[in-house]
This record gives sequence, structure tokens and C-alpha cells, in this order.
Amino acid sequence: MDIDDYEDFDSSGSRLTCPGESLTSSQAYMRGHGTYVDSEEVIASVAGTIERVNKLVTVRAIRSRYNPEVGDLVVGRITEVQPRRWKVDAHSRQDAVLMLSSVNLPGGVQRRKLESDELQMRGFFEEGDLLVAEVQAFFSDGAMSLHTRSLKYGKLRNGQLVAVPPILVRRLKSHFLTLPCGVDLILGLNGYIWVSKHVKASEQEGEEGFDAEAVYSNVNDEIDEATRTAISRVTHVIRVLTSHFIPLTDTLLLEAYEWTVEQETNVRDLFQQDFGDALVASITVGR
Amino acid sequence: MASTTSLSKAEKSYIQAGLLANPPTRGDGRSAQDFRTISLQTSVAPLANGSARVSIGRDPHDGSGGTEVLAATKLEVESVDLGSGSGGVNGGRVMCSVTCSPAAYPHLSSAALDDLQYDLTTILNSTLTHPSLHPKNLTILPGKKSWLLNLDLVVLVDSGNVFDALFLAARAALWDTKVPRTRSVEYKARKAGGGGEGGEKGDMEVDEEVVSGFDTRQIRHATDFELPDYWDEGEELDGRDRWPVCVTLNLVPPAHFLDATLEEEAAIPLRLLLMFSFDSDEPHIQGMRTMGNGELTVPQLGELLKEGEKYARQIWQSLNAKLKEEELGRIKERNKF
Amino acid sequence: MSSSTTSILPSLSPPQPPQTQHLEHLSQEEQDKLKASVFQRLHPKLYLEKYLEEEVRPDGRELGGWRGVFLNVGSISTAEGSALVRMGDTTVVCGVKAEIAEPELDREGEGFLVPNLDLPAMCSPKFKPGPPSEEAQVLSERLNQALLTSNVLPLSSLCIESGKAVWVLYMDATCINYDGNAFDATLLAMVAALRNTTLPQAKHDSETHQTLCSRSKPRVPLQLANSVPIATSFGIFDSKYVLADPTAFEEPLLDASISVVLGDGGEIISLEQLGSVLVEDVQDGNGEWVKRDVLKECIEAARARRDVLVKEVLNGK
Amino acid sequence: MAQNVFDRRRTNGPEESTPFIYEEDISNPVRPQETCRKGRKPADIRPIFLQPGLINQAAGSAYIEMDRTKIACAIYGPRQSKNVAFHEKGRLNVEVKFAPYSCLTRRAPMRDAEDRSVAMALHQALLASVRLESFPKATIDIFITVIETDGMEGCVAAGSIAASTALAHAGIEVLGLVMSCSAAAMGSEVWLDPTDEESRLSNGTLVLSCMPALTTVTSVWQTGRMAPNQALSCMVASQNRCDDIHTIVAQALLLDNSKSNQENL
Repeated sequence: MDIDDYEDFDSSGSRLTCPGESLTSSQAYMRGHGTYVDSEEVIASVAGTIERVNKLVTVRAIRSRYNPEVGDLVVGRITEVQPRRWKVDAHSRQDAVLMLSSVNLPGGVQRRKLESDELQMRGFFEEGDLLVAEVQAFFSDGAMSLHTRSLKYGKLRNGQLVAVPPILVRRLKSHFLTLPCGVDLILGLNGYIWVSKHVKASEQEGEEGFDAEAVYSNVNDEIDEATRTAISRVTHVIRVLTSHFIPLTDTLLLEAYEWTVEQETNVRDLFQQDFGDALVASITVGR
Repeated sequence: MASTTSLSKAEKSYIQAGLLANPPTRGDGRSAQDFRTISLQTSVAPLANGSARVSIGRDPHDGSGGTEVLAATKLEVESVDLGSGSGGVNGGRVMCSVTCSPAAYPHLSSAALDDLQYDLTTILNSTLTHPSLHPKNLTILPGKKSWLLNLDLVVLVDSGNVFDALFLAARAALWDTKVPRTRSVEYKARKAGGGGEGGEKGDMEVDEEVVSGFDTRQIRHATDFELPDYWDEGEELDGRDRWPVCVTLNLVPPAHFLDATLEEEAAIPLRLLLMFSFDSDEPHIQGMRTMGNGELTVPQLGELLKEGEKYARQIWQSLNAKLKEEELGRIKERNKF
Repeated sequence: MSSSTTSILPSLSPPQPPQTQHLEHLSQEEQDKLKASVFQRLHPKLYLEKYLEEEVRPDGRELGGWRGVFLNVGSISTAEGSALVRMGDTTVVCGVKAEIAEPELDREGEGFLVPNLDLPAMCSPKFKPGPPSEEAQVLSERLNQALLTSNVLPLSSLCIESGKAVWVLYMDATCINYDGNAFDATLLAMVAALRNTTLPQAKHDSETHQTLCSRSKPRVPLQLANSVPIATSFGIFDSKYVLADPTAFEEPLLDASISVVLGDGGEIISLEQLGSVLVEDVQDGNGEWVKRDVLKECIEAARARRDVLVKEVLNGK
Repeated sequence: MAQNVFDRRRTNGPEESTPFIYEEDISNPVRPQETCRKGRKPADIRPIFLQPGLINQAAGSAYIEMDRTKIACAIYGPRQSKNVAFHEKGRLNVEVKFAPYSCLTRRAPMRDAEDRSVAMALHQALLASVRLESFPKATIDIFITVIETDGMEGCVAAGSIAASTALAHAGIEVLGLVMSCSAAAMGSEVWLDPTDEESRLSNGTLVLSCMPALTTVTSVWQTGRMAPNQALSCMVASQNRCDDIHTIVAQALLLDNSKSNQENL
């Protein structure tokens, strides 16, 4: 079997392979993630789809933990507070690290950290807290280092978390989505998705107006019933889509949400299997 | 019981505020009294005397998620203990044990998992092995042999509300249990010929000749039993309609809700477990206990008892309907061949 | 309805306040008292030294003084025999449970005596929950030896039917409060519990291989030997001082400890010394330096103490 | 009981020994019932003797005696928690140990399921009363030794009272004293504070723990078969009795306090 037969496999989408299957000659191609070389052949080491970029052949596993890359947007949960750093569970192979120097400190974005900040680390993030951050760099041991030095990033409030297989979250132009129903979505590339009440952009703005108390607050805003219902509806749509293994994109989510509203159904009906199937059928039509 | 999921304060208060809102809303859109989908199957373990598998809230499409519990009963012959140390009791015994799959609690250390198993076992045992529920047909030979009914439960996945699932599975498995019919046999033959008991060796030989293959232990009594029927067709457990169902009331004073998910359990400090039986005209409580940090008042408890009875009756009725349906299905199946 | 009744325990005698007036550098002021307790924690050894220089111990006893002993027997109805001993603040409860077993093949006519001491986490912050600590293991073994050697209960008296059935007496002692010298207190509790123990009359049926007891026939006390082992322990501090009946505060500071177990005729059943007894010479009446025989001193003191304990405590009531 | 596990850390007896049995019990296994109540009225509980501060090595302690039930309790801490992840609130650790001679048949000196289930019930009864938020990262150890027991329900009730008294004696911040009372449904009657035999003869039993000062309930533990109304009347009766017990406990604590005050002067 030779990969060269599939000249246009990039456009056709996917070809599946199994571990141990020989993909191509190692002389013509370079081995990438998910493959290894044995007696001049590139062989798959995971089950998944073959991808090729020029001469580089990789296999993307169908199910795997999140494989971080610099610049990725992730949603994570604090697991431990350590001296000058937090450990963050980001659905990856190792806990991520958030350094005290990589967060915005009260009283000015670009201030140096002080000893008093070190003593108050639990005032910023404590065990169990959820946050959205960007992958900044990697340590030599492969652990990722995160940063929240932007007003877009930081502690999460006003909503609930959904965990999905990381592979279903595609790289998008923006991972911060706002649905017209007053719901904000943060699609972490690590498969953690935060669904929350929409907060107006104006309320977040202003570098000078940085308010530590608001950013690190644990108190939720007032959330009305309609928004709560919308949040659970969006959560459900995500669950249904992921159980059918459909990659999540902004347009897809919006379509799916509108479809459920059109059906004028109660949120709990989404539990029913036929309903879920109908939803999937309707949005996959014409694709 | 230590909650295994850690939640941020914001998540907790989001869940609590939703439950206290009017009308209460929950993360998955259910109302306070809604259960997730429950599925139940009996006779899933062919080698057990009775068994059931229960899942609550499994994803209908890919079968992921949801609390999943397996229950099975196994009967063992036991000598009644007269200082022999076997622990057998005249009239038979019931023993429950709960095992938690480590896969169900990946965050727990093995010591913590042991403690959890202990605690779950205690709660099931104190309710199900109470004399008031004891089946009367566990005696084989009065004062000599009886059945030990082992009820083993396995928690395969815990996605919240594990107690309701355990009791559902327990009731279904006990309902499904068939006790092998036994017939007692008497040996008088050589007693007369032996002349003054004739020494024990002679007697034991008698036993060896006739003893049923079921029990390989030595039986030194003059009476024994055998199993006349094919093992599958035994009789039902006596009073099998008494086995209770459990309803867990999760309390966010003044409100309460049913069938909590793991996240909701982590956000709620206090729960009230109520076990009910509706086998007679009068409803009966078969167990009640509070779990977690929080306070109640006696009038509140009275209210909760009333509410709980209502919910438990619904669970009871739909479980019974399902059990009868399963039983009919099996009878049809058998008649096919 | 719920009035308070008499208990197996005596009402607490308040712990004796340290007799600070003996020490000139400590006044009677409350603040100084506080200082004293801080001093005790920081420099326990020095603290004890200061007291002993004045020939008095922190709890007000003389060097050779004993703590008060209180004994209560038979208060635990679930046991065949029981005793509670308070020695100062050290409190030990001992219960005897009887069971039936087959004898060992080489000792067909002998029963079993199984003494164990439990030092639970409850009795002192130095013990952790879980299996027996090292200290508990050592003490259990010493108790076992003392009881066996003294032959206080001939094992042959526990025989029901030779080779078939014998009594097993489980003597479990639990320390409720550990304030030093648990050995003396426990041995006393065990002996008292044995003297309190009665067994039902049992018969072995050779046909059914069952041993059955009778409810209607009166229970019989154990056939105890006359010789009752009584333990007395001492501690050597700073190669100079011999302290009788050391407390939990003194115990870890001692160079050595000596335990003497004596029988009825004053005969030595066991003599145990842990640590080295290097005692400085003393000046006799004429101002001459003579060797001091600590062991002899201890045995003598133990004899005197034994008489008191047997007369006033064991046979007191 | 039956098999003794050989344990080199203890003095060992024979490999196997069994409790003795009476001839009379074999032919007539039903135990006589006339020993029930011993002249108590249904709403009477057994007399309580309570003594705070028995164990001077501990931060706080209490000894309780309710007729044959005898329980000692010691508190150590709050002290730094070891090997546990950070927690905002303190931890309450309850360990219960039955002395081998505390029950009718000897208990092997190993931790068993009953120890843990009683510990669980006590933990539940006490948890809501302790202001755990006032000592983060710390653990309070509550060690309980049951010297003699006459009924599991009474043991849980007496244990709760002793532990709460000991907590107060240790000067640990609590919202109120926890009192506890058991009840048994005897036909249509409610018998308070049942003995072991009485609970076995009853349809069902209930233990209620509450803080009388706040009129709130911290724990309910019911087993057996009861009509809902009966359960409710058990709860009401137990709670009423808890108010009385509260007076006794408060008295014992005050007496102990004034004693130690005098010593300090």
C-alpha cells in the first residue's frame, strides 16, 4: 500500500489506518507524529487518520489526550497551588503550569510581582478554579506553560463546563464565540468548553480599568431564567454533537442551536435518542 | 463521602443559584424532580441465582456516561453454627457487599476506595439485611442447613446518584432470584443395625453413599437434603415484593431535587436517603439517613418524608412494571424452545 | 430519669499543681506558672533537674514516692472478668473473655492464657491509630512472660477434657490514659481481672464433639495460685536519682528503667533493666565515698511496695 | 472469633477458638423477653453518667456511661493535616475502636466494618456542629474506645454525646452541643434508648442527633420497618429527650469548668 496512490487525500478528507500498518517509504517521506520508522518504512503507531503536509506524514489519533501547541487556547482547572506557580489540569498528558509571573496582577497589567502577591496566590486562583489561558511555551520536560496576560483570559464564571474529545474542537479564527441567544462559548482546544452568560465587550474593556477584584471574583452575576435555559440548551447541543462524533465549529453550533429552538422543544427532550438523531440529520444535510 | 469532582466556587454557586431559582433550572435542563433515563435489565448473569444491571442517564447514542451498577445474588449452603465457627444461622442469612470499580473512581487512592466500599456496603447492609426483610424460605433443614444469600453489587460507573441505582439494582436482582427447591431426606436404615450407634465411621459411610453432589462437605446428621429440580427453576424469594427502593433527596434548603449528577453532588452539602417499601397498603420506611454537612429540623424532615414517599412510590411503580415486563419476556423466551 | 449515678470511675482528683514555692527562682505568680510550663516544654531535662535538686518531683512526690492506686473490678458485664486500674492518671482497663479451643498436641491438658495490651491513639498523642505500636508489643510480651513465669494461673486448670477441649482466656487490656508506667498498672489490672473471672461449668460431649456450658449451675472462679505477681518500676535519671513509678513526662528523660516483678514470698519473678545503670558513688555518714547498689535498693523498695499494694489495693475491699 | 489470624505483633492464642455456648440455649434458642425495659417506661432513657476531662494527655476528653454502655472519647488537635491536599476547611477524623471484651462474643482486635459504620454515624452526627471553616488545613482527631456496649443504637447515641462533650472540653469552636437519642418502634409504642435485646425485638430503630440549642437536626439514621408516622414520632420523642440530655451535659461541662477555674486561682 502506498500513500502516493492517494494524491488528493487532503481534499477527500480522511483515510484511516491502524497501528503497525506500513504507510510509505521512509526515504521519500518524513515521519511525523503517530508514526515510527522500521526497515526504511514509515509505520503507523496509532489508529487514526493519515495526514500529509508536503513530505511529512503524520497520523492523527481518533481518541487521544490533548496535544498542546504554542498559541493554543485552552480551558483548564487549577489542581494545586505551589510556590510561585499553579498546576493546571488541561486534559493533557501532564499538568500545565501557570506561573505567577504569567498572570495579570492587581493594580496594573505590567507590574512586577511582589512578595505579597506570592502570599495571596489563592486570592487569584485556588484549587478547583477554572480559567481560560493561552499556551505560552513548553518546559524541557514537555509540560506546557500557560499565560493569562490578556483581558480575554482569566478566571471563568457565570456558566458551566462541558468536556469533549479534544479532536472534535477544530482550530478556528476565534475560539470565543457569542451566540445570539446571549450565550458565550469558549472552545478550549483541549476539549474543555465553557458555556456561560454573555458579558458585553464594553464591560471587559479598558486596560487601565483593570479591576482585580472583578477579574478574580468567584461571585456570579445575576443570571435570568432564559439565559440559564439557553446555556443548558447549548450544553446539550454540544453533548449530542460530540456523541455523534461531529467536529464543533461556530457555524455548526449556531445552526444546531437554531434548529432546537425552531422545534420549540423543551430542553430535556434532547435526552431522547430520536431527537438527537434528528438534530444531527438536519444539520448534516447539505454537507 | 468525599466528593471526587472538584468544582470552582463559581460553578458551585451557578448550580445552587439555578436550583433556588423559580422555577428551578438545572445544568442539563431537567426540572428538580426529573430523573435521567433509567434502564434496567434482569438476569444478566447466567451463573448467578438472580441479577440485574441498572444504568441512570446513559447517553442514548454512544452509551457513554451515566451511573452504572450491576447486582447479582448467589446462594450458598451453610451449616447452622453451633459453636462450629461457620457463622451460619438458623433460618439463613443475607449478606450484601458493594465493590467499586477503580475505573469508576479514577481520582481515589486505593485506601479511599476501600473506605467508600465499606461505607456503601454498610448502608446497603443495614437496610437490606434487617430482620424485617428477611426471606422465610432460606431454611433447608431446620436447625441444620440453611442458605446464605450473597448479594454482590458492583459500581461500574458513578455519574451521580449511586444510592438510588444500587437499591434499584438490588431490588431487581433479589426479585429475579430463584431459590433451588430442596427435599429433605432421612436415613434411618443402619441405625438399628448398628446397635448402639455403631460408631461414627459407619454413619459417615452412609452419608457418603447418598449425599447429593451439591454439597461436598461432610454432613454428620441423620437427615440430609437433595435438589430434585433442575437448578434454574427454583422458587422465588419469599416476600420479594418487600425489598425497598431508595430515593435520594438532595437538599438546597428550602428546595430539594432528585437524581443529582456528580457536579450537582459536589455543589450540594447535604443529602437525605430514604428507602421505602409499598408492598402493603401502608407505605413503610425501610431506612433513612442524612449524609453530609448541614442541618435540618424535625418539621422539615416530616415534609421531606412526605415528598420522598411520593417520589419513591413513582419509582416503585415503574420499577415493578419493568420487572413484570422482563419476567413475561423471559417466560415467552423459554416457551419458544 | 437521667440523674447521674455512681460510676466505675472515681471522680477526678485535680492534678497536683506544681509546687513552685520550693524553687526560689519561680514565684507564685500566675505569669511565672506560665513561664514554668514553657520552660518545661523547651528544656524538659533542665526542668526536671531543677526539681530533683530540691528532692521533689514535678507532681509533688518525693523521689521514691508512689502515685495513688485505685482499683475497680467486675464492672464490665460482657466480660468473664474485668478490672480497672488507675495509677495516678494512668488508666488501664482489662477484660477477660473466655473461649473454647482444642489444646496443642504436645500439651493436651493445658489451656491458653493470651494477654495483650493495646495502647490506642486515644490514650496519648504519641501513639498512632493502626496496628500495635512497638511499645505495645514489648509490653505485651513482658506481661506474657511475667504471667507465665509466676504461674499465677496454672494452665492445666483450664482443661475441660484432655486432648479435646480447653479454655482460652483472652486478657485484653486497653490503656485509656497514658501517664507513664503502663506496665505496673496493666499487670495489676490483669491480675485483678483474673481474680474477678468466673467460668461457667463446661462438659465435653465425646459423641457430638461439642463442649456445652450450663446456665443453671453456678459459675466457678479460676483456680489461681497463691503467688500473685506484682510489678514495680523505677527510673534512673541523670545517673543520680532513682525515681519510683515514673510519669509520662519523666519516662523519655530517663537513662534507664528497672522493673521488678515479685511473687508472694517476695521471690523475684522477673527483673528487667533497660538502659545502663551508671550511678555515681555517694558519701556515707562518715563522708566516705561508697558504691551505691541501685538494684538492691529497688528490690527492697519493691518488696515494701508490693506488701502495700496487695494489702490495701488488691485485698482492700 | 473463629479463626485467629496469626499476628506477630500480638500475643497469640490457639489457631482456632470459639465462643462457648450454653446447653440451654440450643434447645431453647429464643431468648427470654422479661429482661426488657427493667422497669423503664417507654420514654425513659438509661441513667447517664458523664465526666469531661478524664484523659489528661488529650486536648479534650469525655467518658460516658449509660447503664452498661461505657465509652471513652479523646480529642487531639486541631493539628496540621498530613498528606492531604489543601482544603479551606478543617477535617474531622473519627476513629472508633471496640475493645475486644466490649461485646458478648469477643471481637478480634482488627478494624472491622462495624468500627467503620459507627465512626461514619458519629462523623455525620458531629460534622455540622463543628466550625471547620475556623481552622483550614488542620485535622481534629476524635478517638473513641467502646469499653462495653449494649446495643449499636445506644452506642452511636452515647458516642455522639461523649464526642461533642469532649470537643467542647477541648475548646474547639462548635455551633452547639450535639445530643443524640435512639428510639425503637415496639409495635405501636416508641421505646427510647433501647438495649441490644430491645432493638432486636423491635420492628425498627432510629437514632437522631441534634443540637438542642439551635433546634436543628444533624443526623438521622433509621433502620428496620416503620410507617412514616411512626418514624416521625420516634424523631419527635428523641428530640424531646435530647433537650433533657442537653441540660445534663451542660451541667457536667459547667461543673468541670468551675473546677478548673478554681484550680487556676
